[in-house]
Amino acid sequence: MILYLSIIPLLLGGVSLILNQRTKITIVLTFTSLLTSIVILLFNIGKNFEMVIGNWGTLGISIGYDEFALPFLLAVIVVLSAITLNSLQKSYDGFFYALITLLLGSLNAVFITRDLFNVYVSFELASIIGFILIAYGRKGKQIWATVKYMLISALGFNFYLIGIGLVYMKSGTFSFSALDYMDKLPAVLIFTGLSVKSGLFLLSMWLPDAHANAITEVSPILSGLMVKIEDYLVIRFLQYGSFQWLRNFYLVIGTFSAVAGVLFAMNAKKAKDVLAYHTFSQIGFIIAASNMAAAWHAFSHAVFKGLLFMTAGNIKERLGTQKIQEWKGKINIKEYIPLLVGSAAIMGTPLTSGFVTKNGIMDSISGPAKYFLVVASIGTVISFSKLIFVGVSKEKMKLRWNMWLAYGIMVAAVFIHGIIGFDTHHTLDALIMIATGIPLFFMLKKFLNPLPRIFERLDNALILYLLLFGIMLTFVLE
Amino acid sequence: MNLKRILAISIVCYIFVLFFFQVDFTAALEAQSKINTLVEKVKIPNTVTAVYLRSRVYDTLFEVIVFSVGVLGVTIMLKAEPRSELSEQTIFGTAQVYSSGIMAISVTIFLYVVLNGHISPGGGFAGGVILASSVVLYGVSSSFIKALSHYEKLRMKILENIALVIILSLMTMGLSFPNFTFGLNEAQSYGSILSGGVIPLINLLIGLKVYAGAWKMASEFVVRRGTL
Amino acid sequence: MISDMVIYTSLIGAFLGTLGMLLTSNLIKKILALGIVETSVTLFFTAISSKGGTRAPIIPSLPIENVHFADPIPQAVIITSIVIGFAILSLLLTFTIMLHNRYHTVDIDLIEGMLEGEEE
Amino acid sequence: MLFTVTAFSVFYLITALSVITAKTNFKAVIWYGILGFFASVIMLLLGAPDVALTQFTVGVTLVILVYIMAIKKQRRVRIGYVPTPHMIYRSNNTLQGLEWEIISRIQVLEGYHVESREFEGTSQAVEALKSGNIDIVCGGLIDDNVQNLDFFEKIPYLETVLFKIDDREVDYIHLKMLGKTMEKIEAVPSRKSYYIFLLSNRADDLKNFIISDLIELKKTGELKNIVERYL
Repeated sequence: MILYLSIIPLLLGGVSLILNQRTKITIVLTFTSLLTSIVILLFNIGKNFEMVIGNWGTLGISIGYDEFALPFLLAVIVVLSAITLNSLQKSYDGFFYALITLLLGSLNAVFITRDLFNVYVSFELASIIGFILIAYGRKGKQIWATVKYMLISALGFNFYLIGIGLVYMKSGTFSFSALDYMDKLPAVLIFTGLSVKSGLFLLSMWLPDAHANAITEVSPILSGLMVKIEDYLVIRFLQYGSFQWLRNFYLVIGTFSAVAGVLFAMNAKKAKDVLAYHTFSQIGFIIAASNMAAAWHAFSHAVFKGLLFMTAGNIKERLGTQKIQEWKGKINIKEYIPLLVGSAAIMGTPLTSGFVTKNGIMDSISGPAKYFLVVASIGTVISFSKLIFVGVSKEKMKLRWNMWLAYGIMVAAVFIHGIIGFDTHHTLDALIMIATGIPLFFMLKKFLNPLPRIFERLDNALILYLLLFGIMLTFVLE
Repeated sequence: MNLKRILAISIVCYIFVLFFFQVDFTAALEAQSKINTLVEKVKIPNTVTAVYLRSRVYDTLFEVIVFSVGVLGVTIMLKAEPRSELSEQTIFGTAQVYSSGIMAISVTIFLYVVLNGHISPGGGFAGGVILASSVVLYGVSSSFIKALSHYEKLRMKILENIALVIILSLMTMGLSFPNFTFGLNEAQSYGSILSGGVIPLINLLIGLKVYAGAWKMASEFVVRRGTL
Repeated sequence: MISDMVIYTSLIGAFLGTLGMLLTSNLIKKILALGIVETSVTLFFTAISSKGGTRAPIIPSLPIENVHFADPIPQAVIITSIVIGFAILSLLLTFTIMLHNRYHTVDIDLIEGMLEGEEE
Repeated sequence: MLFTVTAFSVFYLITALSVITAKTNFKAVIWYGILGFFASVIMLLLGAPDVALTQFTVGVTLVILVYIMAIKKQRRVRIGYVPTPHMIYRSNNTLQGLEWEIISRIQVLEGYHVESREFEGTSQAVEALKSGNIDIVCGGLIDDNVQNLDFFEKIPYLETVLFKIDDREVDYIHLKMLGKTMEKIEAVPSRKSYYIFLLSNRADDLKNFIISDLIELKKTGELKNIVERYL
């Protein structure tokens, strides 16, 4: 039953690939596959099982479902439905919707699979769709961002393949359960191989370029869903024996990424750049904790970052610029509210989803890392003050129904999640953080200038990635 | 610049030196029992095909879709790019004769590799790529316009689409019903072409699909960049 | 023994490919170097499959002989990965053509220099 | 067996080294093809004929693709023109004129190689356009001269006024030419029209380029300068 979560969207996506001249049919197929995914997911909530497709034993592919997959599967459905709604009435062709349907299938497949090679295949399908979507606008910058992404990630995936080859050599199966008896080397190869797409600072420096330059509908997918695959896999693999020793490493690199991402984001001037750098920081939070709370933070991050990217993209399309300076006084109230809700959620304001999940992460971390994460949270408030105090214009603007619905789904998800999980014992901390952050923003405003983007060049990004890989390998030596 | 090179070389050397001392070669692989199970369940000689199209068909489903997305991506991305001129291609008589010969041979090889994919080495993907590359070579060295026209003449686009739909549905059937083989296995003797059940059919369709896709991809490249 | 040697060969091949990707600024040569890494990984998997024996896993007649067959699973799996690699390399070449049409060069330093001057 | 595999492994590594140290793209591609061959031979020896076959065929196809990609062939633009004073004409073996100034910007801005061909009359030029021998026709063509033809694109670039002489309509340039030969003409301005370029349907990229370039020329006022220089 759970298998159809990926098979149905893949089949319908294959049909839409063929009918890519008929946009309406492909839109209907996209919504059909979203609906079937919701229904199948509802039937499976609360279950916990693992099985092999077609009784093949160790020769086949095993799939399964448990509570860790739920936040990610939910995030896929929420973000993709909002994106598809937002893209209606713009000039997208059928190929775009076919790609969205296939993306749904491949993401669902990653989150239900328990087979190392199947992870590679479905992840690769998702990334190929991502490559094409980034370059969809056919501008020079977008194409270069894609090429950078492709070269680095293809190299990383070859390391991953070497890693799972070692696993197979030792155990004779590709199933996840083989990871229990492995030594340290395959674990390092698997982690670094996948982490090119994780969105961690130093490991995936292609990210700001790709996320900031992609078109409106694609940035939420990249930031909300594509980077979450690796987060899911990190959390999943930590359940197996040979990955346990990596937990401290995750804590260090996650905290570093959280702080460094905020530092870059505070100084950025363009709206989408700010959001792209904040992906580094929020993924840092997730990787640092790597537990159930982190999984739910991945869900809430997917929703509010998707909302922010979508709103910023729509404003950019309307005004023709993404410099926050030039947005002053031109933003309509109907665009300002989603922007405000998203910013409130990422800052961790009470009653929003960000508050709930960030507190979950903070509770599960102890030691010096906690202080760095608090600093990162205050930095988040500082950098989002730029977007909050942007000024609203009085002009009237008509928002189309599909955009209403797209914003509505995401805003509702933010608030429902926030109200269900609301808990009073951290409210004061959150309010203090916001209260210190906003005055700090007005004090520091003059000193904030974009930092050099030297790390984001292709060669430098590759060298940084390999450098971190080398450092990790050093830890393998006893 | 120089510093970067030195840094790059030293890091990569460091990583791979560490690799060599870490790789553990003690393997516990026993292929015999796997082969026994595969032959017993699928009843075809080529166990690689048995894994590829039966026990791990879920991976192959993704592979087919990745290939289709790749081909369509290449086509759609290159649509707005400037075209190169094809009409003034210098044709050498010898090259034309030889490449026509290669064409004829490669069609035969295509059919052999694809239809015998479950008995001898081969399969849909290899066969399709063989045919496509020989057609591209023919077009590049002889007459590209002639090679281009066969795509329309044979209605390859429709054929390709039908092939994709049938492949996907057959694979879904195989995933949903583990014993789905059209019941031909039992009637035929071990090792004959029809003993594969649906496997030769899937191989043939994948071959057609891959041929059409690879040819489309290569022809888009040639149209943009010019022939030899 | 044979497979151990090929494992070493494939690792050195991957090493050379990675170096090649870092040391050139020509996009086409970077793509070819990536192709070397991919081919080496393919070799690595075939080497793994031949750990138990080097007889091709094709059984022509039914009572299965007890010889050392190679493992069919890594072979089947790596065919999938070859196809995916092929799709990725051809997409990369497509994007190279598009970049060349826009910037008239395949040198990444020049392209990155031009992009930095470009606004929005 | 061991010796053979060792030998091919060494060859494999040598070719890999040759690919990354090759001086030109061409040599790198050739070495890459040989690398794929050695890899598939090793696979064959290790008992993986399926993988060897797939690797070999994919290698060949990739080599062909890269080979096509690496050969730099420039776009060629062939212009057919009907010699017209002020618009496009040959003097001292170089082309000059208003239309030439606009079209030759392709050469400078896009790096295309421009070839020109002379035609006696408009109908011959249109015929050549139809058969695909040229990409652009120019030479004082007016919107009304060519109609009911669907194998080309018209790009209007300059507004003009048609004059009526007796029972036929003449445009400004031809009126000027007539003015040199005849003593006295009675020309009555009748209606507005456009000077156009005719573009082959197959040249989408040229069309986009010329239209965007014309908009830019109009915006910067350069078009006015060019027109004033020649008319």
